[in-house]
Amino acid sequence: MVEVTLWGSLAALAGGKSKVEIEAKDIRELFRKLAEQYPGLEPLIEKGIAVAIDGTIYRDTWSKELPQGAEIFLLPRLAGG
Amino acid sequence: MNFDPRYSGRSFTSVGTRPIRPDGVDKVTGRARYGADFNMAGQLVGRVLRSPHAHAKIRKIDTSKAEKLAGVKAVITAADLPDLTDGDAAMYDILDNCMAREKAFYDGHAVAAVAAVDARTARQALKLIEVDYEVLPHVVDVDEAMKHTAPLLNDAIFTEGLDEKPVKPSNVTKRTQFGHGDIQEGFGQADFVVERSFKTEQTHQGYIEPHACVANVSSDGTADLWVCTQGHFVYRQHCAQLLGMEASKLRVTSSEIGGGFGGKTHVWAEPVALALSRKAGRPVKLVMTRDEVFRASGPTSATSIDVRIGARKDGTITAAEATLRYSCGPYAGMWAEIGAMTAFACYKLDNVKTVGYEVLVNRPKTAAYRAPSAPMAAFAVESAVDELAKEIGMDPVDFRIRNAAQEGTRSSYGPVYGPIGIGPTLEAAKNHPHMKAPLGKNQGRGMACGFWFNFGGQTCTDLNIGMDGSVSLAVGTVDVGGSRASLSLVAAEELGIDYGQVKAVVADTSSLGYNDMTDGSRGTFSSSMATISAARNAIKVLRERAAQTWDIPVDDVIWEKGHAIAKGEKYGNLAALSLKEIAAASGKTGGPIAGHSELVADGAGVSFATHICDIEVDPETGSTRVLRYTVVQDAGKAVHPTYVEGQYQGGAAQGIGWALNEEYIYGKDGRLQNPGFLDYRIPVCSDLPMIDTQILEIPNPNHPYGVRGVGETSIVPPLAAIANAVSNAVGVRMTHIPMSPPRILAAIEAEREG
Amino acid sequence: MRYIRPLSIEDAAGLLAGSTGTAAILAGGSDLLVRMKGGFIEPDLIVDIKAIEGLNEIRETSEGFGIGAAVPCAVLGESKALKKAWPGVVEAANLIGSKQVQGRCTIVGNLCNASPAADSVPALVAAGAKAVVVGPGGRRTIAVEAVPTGPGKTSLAKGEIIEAILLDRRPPRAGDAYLRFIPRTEMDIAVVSAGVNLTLDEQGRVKSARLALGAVAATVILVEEAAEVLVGSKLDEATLERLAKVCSGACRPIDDKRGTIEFRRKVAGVLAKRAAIAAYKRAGGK
Amino acid sequence: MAGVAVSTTINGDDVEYLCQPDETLLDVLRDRLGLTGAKEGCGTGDCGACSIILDDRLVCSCLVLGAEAEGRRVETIEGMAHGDSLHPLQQKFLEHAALQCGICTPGFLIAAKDLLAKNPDPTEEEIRFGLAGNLCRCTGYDKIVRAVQDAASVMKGA
Repeated sequence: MVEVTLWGSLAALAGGKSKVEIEAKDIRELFRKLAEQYPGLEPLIEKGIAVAIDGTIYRDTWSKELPQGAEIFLLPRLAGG
Repeated sequence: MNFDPRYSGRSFTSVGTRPIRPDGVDKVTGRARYGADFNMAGQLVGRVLRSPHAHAKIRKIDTSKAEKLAGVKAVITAADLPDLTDGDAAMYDILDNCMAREKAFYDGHAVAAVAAVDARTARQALKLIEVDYEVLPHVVDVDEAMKHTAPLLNDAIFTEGLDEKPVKPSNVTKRTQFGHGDIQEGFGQADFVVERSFKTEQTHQGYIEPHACVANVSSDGTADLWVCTQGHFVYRQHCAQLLGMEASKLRVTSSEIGGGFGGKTHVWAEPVALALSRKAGRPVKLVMTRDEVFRASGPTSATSIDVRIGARKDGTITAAEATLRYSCGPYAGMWAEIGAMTAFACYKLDNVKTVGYEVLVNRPKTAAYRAPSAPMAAFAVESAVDELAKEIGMDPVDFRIRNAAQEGTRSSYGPVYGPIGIGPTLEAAKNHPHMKAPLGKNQGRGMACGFWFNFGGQTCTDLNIGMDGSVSLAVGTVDVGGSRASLSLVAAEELGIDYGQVKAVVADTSSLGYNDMTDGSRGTFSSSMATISAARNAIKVLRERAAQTWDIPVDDVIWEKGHAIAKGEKYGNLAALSLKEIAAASGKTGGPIAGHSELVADGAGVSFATHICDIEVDPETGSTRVLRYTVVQDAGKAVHPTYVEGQYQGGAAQGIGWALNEEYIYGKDGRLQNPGFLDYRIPVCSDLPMIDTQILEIPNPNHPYGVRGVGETSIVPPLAAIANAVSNAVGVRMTHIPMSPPRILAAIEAEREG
Repeated sequence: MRYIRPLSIEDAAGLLAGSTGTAAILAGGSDLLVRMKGGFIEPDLIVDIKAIEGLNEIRETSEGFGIGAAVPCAVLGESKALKKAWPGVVEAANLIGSKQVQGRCTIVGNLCNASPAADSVPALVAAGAKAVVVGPGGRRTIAVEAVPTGPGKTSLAKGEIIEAILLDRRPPRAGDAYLRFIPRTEMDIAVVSAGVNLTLDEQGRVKSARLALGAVAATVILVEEAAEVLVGSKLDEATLERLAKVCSGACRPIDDKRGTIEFRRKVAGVLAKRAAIAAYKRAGGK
Repeated sequence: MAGVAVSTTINGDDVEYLCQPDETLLDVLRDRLGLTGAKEGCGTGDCGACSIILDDRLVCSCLVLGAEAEGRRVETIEGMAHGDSLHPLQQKFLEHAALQCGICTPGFLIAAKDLLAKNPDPTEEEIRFGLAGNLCRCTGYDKIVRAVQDAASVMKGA
């Protein structure tokens, strides 16, 4: 079980919750279960969401494991120059 | 793949030196080929017809007269492109921007295009295309566009992210929010509160090379595209998707690129060129004019920002809040969102809240511009921070040091920071001789901090060792400012050979796996990671070949300083084999030697900078002069320090132009008044002093060498640093960027008259 | 479209007079080619006047200077005699565009382009310069301020060409100066500009004065009231304040992408003062 | 529209071409003669990327008609190095990393060459004003100015 923090706008789509508990071992499972439990999040997950694990941001790495007790933070995927 | 990207703290031989770049000689002799320097036999000239209206319904387009003109080989409108109406909304928007389908949304929006035998015929053909417009009311100002009474750009858009689903359509596409803590409580603890509103005008990346491409579509469905781009793989995907082609049948070659700064991360005319070529059955060259670049590529947002910050008497910030409204052009974007994330990223805050609004206006589609959205937010926040320091009576540097984020701080956008450089850049600025230099009459000093995330992303690199022992490195991230030199250094470092033995090239989309764009300061960070990985894979092969030559187990072979060495006393009489020797025998030991790498470069370390500047203001005219400028920034590890300095200086110069003179000026008719370098005033050589740099190296723990991206952060602090300097020089807080002479003079006069 | 390079001014005038479509004179081309590039003009005939004898010369005579219509502004800056006599005119001409543009642009072109913001024109008007006009009706000499009649419009008739600009010989104790305001340090069009030409008496009082302002009305304006303020003074503080007021008052500017009405009014006064001081010093005033 | 026949000298070579009366020298160089070292950044004389030297005068080739080159001497970036030996300015631009994207570089080199020909020992301010007609968006000009200063000192010593 990991605790996932959602940024402001995501929280609105997850029924106003800014923190959710998910049973997931890696990023792929996290996305799948988030989409199941909070269908409002699905389109955003499809478009791409970044996951910060203990402060390090991962963009495309489904296989990245979510260590127990790690701080998991969901962020929008950004554009850069 | 068992590649370990963690920082190892090693010492370096090649990395950190300053050799001449591999593409240098071609660039100083005029031989380097940019977007417009490529031609094909039988090529046609493509040109685009653009809307003169800021907002108009396209009732009908009659191209028949143009088609009949001798020498015209193809004319296209949106009707010739796939109808993505019910498909992916983002792709629909990209294509609609390339060629307007139902409405022209801004002055310069493409409505038709021709391919003809020469430029003169193409120009004439454009004049023969008849477009029946129904001109609609328009809005270009971000605050005006948010009003309920504003003309609507798109009546299918309802603001996302509101607590209650809106019942009426709006120009605001989305509301986003970031932060933590309780700001009401935080402001309750404050002894001082500063609240201010700011505006910034729209600016353009101002790359000197206009967009240019040559498209060649064959009747068998294969195609080639030569183009100046920051990301040829992304261009391939987009063009293929927009035109219904197979990606692998479209080969995109990235030319040398004459500047991008984010502006060449989006497709503009490339799908049009491909469509023209497909219709004409001949190659088509399409080069934008400077006027078209300003009117119809992707400038940055115009913004309107409110900031409120509270602090205790001891200088501790107790609460910070910002509302940010960013223009997106006619299509949904995430520009205010990025502004909202970056606004307070430099500070350690218990209570912080930022809200962003994405606003549609009748201006060209907003594109990324170097640390997109961050400079405007930093301008507002860092101006307010200066004001607050003044109210408390603290030195602005000390005030920032007291509140600076550090390792373990929860960032204002969410995650907790690892090792970061904001504190060290501030300490370095505090101790810099610039801070102590005397100032004269009408002169002011300002400083400010800036933050950018930095990206990683998908990266693929090939390293091939020739039989003569020379190494060719094929990378897929476009070189915008010297990365071929940096990546050659990395390959040389890893292999233990001379820099001169390595030749780096940017490979086309058919020669290498997918790469994300060179954006988000990721080029050197990501491709160096992939290069290290590829080199390590090559070393594994080199060791195997040496083991085979010696007929000993590969585990007994180590790689050191460019040589395979048999480890252990029992091999005492075996002379080390050089890379060159192993390469020479490769044909007999198993064939070519290469190392490949495909990875997602995660863990880009965030970047911070602190800038200091001195400005003199002529109080009678509002004219400004930049007297001195200093950049302090964390690079993690500077691979090629000269090019790192170049990034610092270039970003600062762009920021100076933005702060003082650059802006999109629209007339009442919604037309852009200054689509040229004459009146869109980027800094010229005589406008600037030398720009001093100080590189700090706080290693990124997620890169083997500690590298962080360095390209973008340098444009974040200048708006604020200069605004603080001008405000200090004239004694009036400047709240509107650019601080052009008329604005400064008006502010001085208003203050004088009370 | 035709491109013709006549060898005499009469031939050039004849070609222009006889043209049926749009005809354009090409000297430096720094305005013409920009307008062609932007599609604002598509000439049927381009008459390149650079091969015409004498048009590439600066002539110094007992009466003063004659600057040929094809002399690039860079050459003005290289003429020591002209620079000594009319430093304000030369500095104005040398402010047009970049070094690259300097190698091509001409003061006659600058005058005939008829922009109210033309850099060399206020200095020429202040200098009392004259234009030699050649046309089907022969040769006539007119004051430079009579040439532009509005933005992009001149008083020249079809077939008329300006052959040269004439500047008087300088009396003792004379000086001129030109200043413009631009947002950057180079490469901009003047937002406001001022040219001042003064002669002093033996006591250092202003004996005669001409002051012209640019970019503050439809054409460059000669501010006659400014001359009245200056004459008889030694440019004391009160005179300069009056001068600034008079000049600000003489402006009839517009708001545009380069500046506001208020800004132009205010800065016109500031530049008039500063240019007057510079001209006064050059004339030997203390 | 009748073409104009032009005989001229480019980088010391006699060259003949036919061009349209409204065609710029820049277009002739790039599209007819394959000399793509001069770049079009604006086409209006504001950026200097198309700088060439025409009879010892620095000009923007976008503001010159191809027809005007008749009987004149044109120098472009392609003629700046002698064989494989670079001009000191080219060498110093490389050493100082005075280019990032490099699109403005040919124009800067030509303008700097003209500047040093007229003023072999320029001050920093003279360099900055002398090169104000050339826009660079990457470097902030710092390393360009230093490269020109360094080249000037090398060329004086030579």
